[in-house]
Amino acid sequence: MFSNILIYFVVIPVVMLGALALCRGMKAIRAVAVTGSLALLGLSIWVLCDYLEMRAAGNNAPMLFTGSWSWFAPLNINLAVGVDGISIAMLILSSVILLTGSFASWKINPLPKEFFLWLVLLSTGVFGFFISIDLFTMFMFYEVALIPMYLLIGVWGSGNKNYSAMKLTLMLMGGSAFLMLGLIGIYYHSAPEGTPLTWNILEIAQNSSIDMGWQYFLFPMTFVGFGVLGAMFPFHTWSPDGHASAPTAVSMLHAGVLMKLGGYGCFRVAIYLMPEAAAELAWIFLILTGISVVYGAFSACVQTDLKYINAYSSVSHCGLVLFAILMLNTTAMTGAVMQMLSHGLMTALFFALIGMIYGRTHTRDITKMGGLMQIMPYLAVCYVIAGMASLGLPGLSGFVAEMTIFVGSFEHADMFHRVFTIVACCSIVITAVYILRVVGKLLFGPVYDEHHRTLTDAEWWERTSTIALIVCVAAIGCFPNFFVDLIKFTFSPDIFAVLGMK
Amino acid sequence: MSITLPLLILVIPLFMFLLLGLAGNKMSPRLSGILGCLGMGTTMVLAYIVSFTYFFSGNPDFVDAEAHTRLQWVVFNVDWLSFTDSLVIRLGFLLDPIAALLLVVITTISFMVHLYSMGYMRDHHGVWEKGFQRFYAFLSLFSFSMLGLVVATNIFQMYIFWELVGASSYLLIGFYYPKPSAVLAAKKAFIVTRFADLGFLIGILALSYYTGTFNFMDLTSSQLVSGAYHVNLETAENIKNIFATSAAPTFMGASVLTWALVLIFMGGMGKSAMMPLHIWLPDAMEGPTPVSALIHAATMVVAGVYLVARLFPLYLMEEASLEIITVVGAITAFYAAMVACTQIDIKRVLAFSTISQIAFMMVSLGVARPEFHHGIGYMASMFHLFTHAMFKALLFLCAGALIHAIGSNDYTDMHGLRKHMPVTHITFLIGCLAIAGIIPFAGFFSKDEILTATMGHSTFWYIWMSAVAGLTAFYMFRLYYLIFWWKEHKVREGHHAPHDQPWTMTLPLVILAAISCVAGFVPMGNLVTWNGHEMFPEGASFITNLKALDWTVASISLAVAIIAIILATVMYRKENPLPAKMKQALPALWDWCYHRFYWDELYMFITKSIIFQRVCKPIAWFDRHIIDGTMDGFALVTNKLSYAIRGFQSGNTQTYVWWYLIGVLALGGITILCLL
Amino acid sequence: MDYSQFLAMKQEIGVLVVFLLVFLYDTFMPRKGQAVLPLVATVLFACFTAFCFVTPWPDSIDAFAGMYASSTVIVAIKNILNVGVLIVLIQSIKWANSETTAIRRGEFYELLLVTLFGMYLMISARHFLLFVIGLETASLPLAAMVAFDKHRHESREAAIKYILTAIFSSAIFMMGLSFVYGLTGSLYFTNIAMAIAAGGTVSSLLVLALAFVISGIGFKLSLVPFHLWTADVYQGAPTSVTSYLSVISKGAAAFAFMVILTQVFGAVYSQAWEWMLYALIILTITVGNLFAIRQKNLKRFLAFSSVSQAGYIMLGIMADNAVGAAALMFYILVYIFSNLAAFGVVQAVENASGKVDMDSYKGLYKTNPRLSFAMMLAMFSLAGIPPFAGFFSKFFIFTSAISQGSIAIYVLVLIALINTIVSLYYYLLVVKAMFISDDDCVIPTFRSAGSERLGLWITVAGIVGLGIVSCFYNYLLDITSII
Amino acid sequence: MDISMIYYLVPTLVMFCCGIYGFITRKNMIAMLISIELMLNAVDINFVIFNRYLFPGQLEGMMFTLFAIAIAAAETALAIAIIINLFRAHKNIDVSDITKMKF
Repeated sequence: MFSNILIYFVVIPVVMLGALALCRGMKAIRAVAVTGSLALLGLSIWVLCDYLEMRAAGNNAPMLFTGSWSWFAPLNINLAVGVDGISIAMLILSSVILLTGSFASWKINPLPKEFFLWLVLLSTGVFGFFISIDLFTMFMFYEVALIPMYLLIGVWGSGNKNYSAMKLTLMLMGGSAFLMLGLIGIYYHSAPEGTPLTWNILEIAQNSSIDMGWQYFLFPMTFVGFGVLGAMFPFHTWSPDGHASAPTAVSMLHAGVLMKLGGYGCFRVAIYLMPEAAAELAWIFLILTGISVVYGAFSACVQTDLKYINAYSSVSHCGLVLFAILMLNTTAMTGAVMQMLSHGLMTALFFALIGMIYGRTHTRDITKMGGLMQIMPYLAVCYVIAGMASLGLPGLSGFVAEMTIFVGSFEHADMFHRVFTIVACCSIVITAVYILRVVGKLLFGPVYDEHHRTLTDAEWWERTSTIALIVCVAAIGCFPNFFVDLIKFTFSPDIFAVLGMK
Repeated sequence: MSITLPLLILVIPLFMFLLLGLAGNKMSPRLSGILGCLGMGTTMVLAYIVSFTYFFSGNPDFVDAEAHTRLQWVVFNVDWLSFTDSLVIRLGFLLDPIAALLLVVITTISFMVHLYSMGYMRDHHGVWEKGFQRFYAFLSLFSFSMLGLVVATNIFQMYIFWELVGASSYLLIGFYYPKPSAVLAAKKAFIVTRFADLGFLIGILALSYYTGTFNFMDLTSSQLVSGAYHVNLETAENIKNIFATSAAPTFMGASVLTWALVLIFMGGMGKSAMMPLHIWLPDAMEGPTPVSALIHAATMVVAGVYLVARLFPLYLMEEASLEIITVVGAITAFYAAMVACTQIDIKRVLAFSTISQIAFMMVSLGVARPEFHHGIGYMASMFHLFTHAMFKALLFLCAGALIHAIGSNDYTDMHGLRKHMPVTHITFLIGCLAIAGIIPFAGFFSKDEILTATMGHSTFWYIWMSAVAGLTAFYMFRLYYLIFWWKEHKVREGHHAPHDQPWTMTLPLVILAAISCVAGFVPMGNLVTWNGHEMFPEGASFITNLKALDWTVASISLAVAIIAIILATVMYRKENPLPAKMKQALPALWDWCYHRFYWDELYMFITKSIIFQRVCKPIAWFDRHIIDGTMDGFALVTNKLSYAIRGFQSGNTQTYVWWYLIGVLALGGITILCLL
Repeated sequence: MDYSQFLAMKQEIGVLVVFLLVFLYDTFMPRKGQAVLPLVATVLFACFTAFCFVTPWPDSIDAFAGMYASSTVIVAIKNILNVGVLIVLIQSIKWANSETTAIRRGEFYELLLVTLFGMYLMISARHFLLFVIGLETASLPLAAMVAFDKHRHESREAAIKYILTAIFSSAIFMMGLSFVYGLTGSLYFTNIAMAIAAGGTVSSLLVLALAFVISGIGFKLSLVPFHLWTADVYQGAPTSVTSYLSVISKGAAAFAFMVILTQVFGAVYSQAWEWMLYALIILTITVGNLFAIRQKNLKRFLAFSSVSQAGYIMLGIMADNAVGAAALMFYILVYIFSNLAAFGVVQAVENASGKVDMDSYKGLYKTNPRLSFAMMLAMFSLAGIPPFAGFFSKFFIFTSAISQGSIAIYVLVLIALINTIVSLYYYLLVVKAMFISDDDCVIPTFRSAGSERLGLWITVAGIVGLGIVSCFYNYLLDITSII
Repeated sequence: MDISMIYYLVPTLVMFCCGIYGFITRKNMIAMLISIELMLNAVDINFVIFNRYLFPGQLEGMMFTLFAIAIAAAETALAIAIIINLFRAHKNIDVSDITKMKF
């Protein structure tokens, strides 16, 4: 079992949990957090290199590094792991954000130890989710990732934190209730007559024998289940409140990684396993996600709380992810994954910056701030960069992702898809509106509050955190083909054919 | 040609951007300024080398000497982002006549502006403007983006750099970010152009979906087969078939191609400030004046024209789209000229003048047809782009010098400066003459070609555009007189008299003025044509343009210009009540012109009152109260229900037993009923 | 008569032996030695539990002309209950030695062991006479235990409510049995089952009898609407008794319920009791949750929580197959650990400060971090949050229910799942009070007794380990699939 | 003499219902206990009747009745003990007064 490299994505966080539990003092905690997340980052890069090497050597399996160990044998539940390009991309994303999140919470107060314990527990879930190819373990890790949010927001949050934390947790758990039903349904209906039932995604996909009638029932279940976490309209309302109340690192991880669980799950479970139903029912969800995209952007235009703006922007951007997935073609799906990466990084950057600004000015209301560019130029410049990434400036990640999605979406020639594609395209304008509105009010213009003049610019750990994220954002934006190649294999036609997708 | 030089043209500005952007505040302003100028200077030299090699070396890669045809040459083209096997965004370097021409224009103006800014961006005591390094970094970024745009090998590369120039424009307009008006102007510029880009993007998507390619050379090939560029015949046939068959379906009465082209033109309208998307450009004057000269007069704003020129063969396939371009251009030209006559802020006048002149170029493209003088409109448009860049940059830089000296943008604060600032005066006059179209200044030739082309297409538009040309001469000289003549300037107590600026500022003026004087003689017809075919196969020299003039058109336009100038002289040379009378005679017209026909107010109404108040706010409200309210409602209902049923647990044992009994009987009873 | 048949009743006899030893100790030991009685009882019971584990588990035995049966599964469920009882005993040591209780502490252990004996009979019974004897043996002494704090009004009131409703329910239950007897002519499970199967159509009287029987056991399981005593009794009874009542009594009843429904009435599954159970499950889960939301007293809160948990347990019966049985047993096992962890904390806090209302738990993490942590794990496990055992048990019970396959069952599971959100809400309320509330805690920092801590350590270990370590569930599924 | 089973069953049913009625309406706990006895006795008679009329060849019903009587006695004894305990403190055994814990 421990010869499989992927297992260490769970082992390292678990070891971190143990180490944190034994830690005394802030320094030790930081050391553990940073060492651990560096180890995870290193591990994911190692896996990436190995993966590329194996693919280059002509390994055409849908998943690499697969391993499966019996867990609840009578129920056919295994601890099955395996990764493809998408999972690796997500793993890298997660480890980058965990690392930067650790830096961003360098001075977390109170109860630093507990904070990191929960944070690491959350990331255990995240990593476990991305490496799992067994529906049960996947679901388990999914829920592991959700619940620490409650305490992280509740204890370390701000504002109306009780309400937000509860709402977030309950809504996400509500989603996972549908999801659980969907998954169990898939389990019972996926195996052809005479073969043992299985939870293994690859086997289910290869069997591809879920009855169409059941697909009509199970696809919406799983899609909505994951869609809630992906902030799909109308199940997105946990997001603004949740993000607004969450502490910095939690917002980062949540918007950056956790919301990606939704998109990833929608693809990996709902669409991967039930492509026929996806093709039939996509239109319903296209309408919903199409609404998400525009609606989130419009809502963001009138918010005054920085985090609300960003949360609505996340609704819009994550809506685009689901939107693209539902287009069911290689290009759009590639774009969806790119968008996940891109949104993950830039929104983490946003939340990190908002946290840093909030830590200084103690307000997030843009009408109560102004001219921060003169006071904290470093943070302000980073904010502008994040904004530019968000509104899709070429050279940063957002552009690449959005363009891939639009090109992919445009491959559908019928009127319905056309209209929704164009509606989605409109979001780039609205995004520009709200991003520039914030930038203009918050960073530019005269200094609003003279007391702010005494504030300091970023500390070194804050710089580390933001620079790392900016570098990643720019890396995706400048060298997109590397990532596209990484991802694309999963969507390549022969894999689609194997999986019975068109 | 080796890859090195072209690559360096792109890399140096990018490197300068990164260097100055990241390390700028560690170095002194002077050092960063010098570095910026050096970088841009080098780029300029390289661009000259590349362009001149392209035009004049006679290299068989670039020119087919026998057919008297210039060729398109892809220096390099690397995959950047592959969507599908065929749809790939490549970053490359396409060298063809218009690209080479624009390389020269951009690097020249950019270098001038770099140099000029060394003087402009510091006050009278020699203190550098705050953020000087940043300014240079952004200038470099802009230059990089603009250069990338013009050498794009495919439409998506163009779109990428198109966005980048938009962003650098945003950053530069908002350079004085503590000033709210600058921030607003920057925002406006970005959003308006972004909106236009939406059309551009959808156009690209539609076009590429049907043709399966982004490549300019492929896209335009079908019309160029009969021309002279070396095109792949198979691709050309293929593209032609696509448009004839799969892309033929119509939507709302127009074919896919028409839609795509119109949408792409919409992008061009945004960048080139065509009506009704022009509103950002006058506001963009909030940026430092050198920026206005570089971006909002000479280079970025002509990107729309360049885009149409780039895809001109495609537009030829759908003449309806060209008609649209003509109409939009003509109306814009007239509108902008009208408005320019009434503005007080000298930069605004120049801005509207720019809009008007770009509209000229658009009209020129719109009326260009291959059958008329080898598509002279196309050549004229590019020619005008070139000359306009020179003299408009000159005018803007002069305006900058004036503003720097006076400290105000309004001519009401200037008046009678000719003696105090002789160099500025002379160069400004040259600029005015050039734009008014007085022989032999640059504008004369290019405008004349445009009018010729227009006449070849339609008499109505010819008359219309001639009138606009007259207006141009009028408002430019109005401006000239109001700045340099009108009443004598009195030096107030304790103030220095305004004087000419340091050499870093005057040198560019002189150079540009010189270019404006002679640029008209460049035999553009042999350099830039729509299909690369030389107009004068017998060879060209500096008098070719003179010789080729259509003197009927030329004399009419000269006459119109001179009349307009005389009129301006009468009205504005000396302080007199004539202008005030004019104003009173036509109050409504003056008012509308002065308020730019209330476009801004209309836009404000649409964005603020309709989109913001009637769309965004209701949506946000809906989200918070209806959607979120529903979610909270679930919780509330659960809670209420919990209260409602609490009597169930009354605490009385007999009630418990009652419920027990009811439960048992219901359980049994209902099941029995169901079984029956 | 073959007296060797008594050997089949190893567990029952073992309990009786422990009971006798405790009784003798209680009766004859002088006052000085009485103080260690709880310890002695606990150790004795621990030995007995260990003995039960190590003696060979029979495959399948009948005794007393088929009135009594034992099998691996039955031994397993008894062992599970034993473990639960052991934890209850460990946790109650401090309480038993407390001032007010000390004088009567022996009775607590004796009554408890007797009820356990009754539950064993319920589980093993294959004849309704034996079953009724077991049922009554299990419930009557409980009334005395509920009334244990006889000077406290709540305790008295709880006892009154319990005994009155219990007698009523047993009257109804026996009425149902009389109908069954009249219809089938036998009280043997197998004979009844055969008679019903042979009868073909389902008579109305049988349905009514079934409803009566279900209500009788539903009362023990506190299924809605037979649950109304639960909250009052749980709240009024001494905490040790409550914890015993909530897990052991419920666990035994659930298993017995499954045996009766599947083995006796198995033939009328789809005609009759599937739908009855369907309705009961929905009612139980929903009403339990709705009541739990508002509770301020933690014991009352846990009472309603256990009501809704009972609904989930019933899902295992809905499955009507081996997977369901295994899931049910596993659920009981996990539920024992989770609920006892919660009660352990409540008890520790109550013993130290006398507080049982949720408001006093506000900010508990600041004063007693470990206790709050244990409580949180218990809440998460009850709510079904991974990686704690509760998640696995819930998942398995849902999986098993769905294995039955009809659309209706999907709807049922969906309703149950939606209810988990409501339950998560109120479990999180406890977590919120302890961790998030900024108020200063009224409960001072204290060091809980060794026994309490031992109990909590065991339960927490169970919460963390039972799910992740798959052998428990695998074993249960293994043995259930044999029958 | 040939008395049909129904002549026994109707009275037991009436007895049972009376018991239930009494249990639900009597406020005095002792009266409630008496009602319970009615119910239990109805059950006992039922068993005996069924055994006697339907399955005369065996004794299961009779045996059950014997045990049921014993159980009923035990139940009543315990209930009375608890009621007495309550009475000592309350001087009142009205069931509708014992409602301190509710909701």
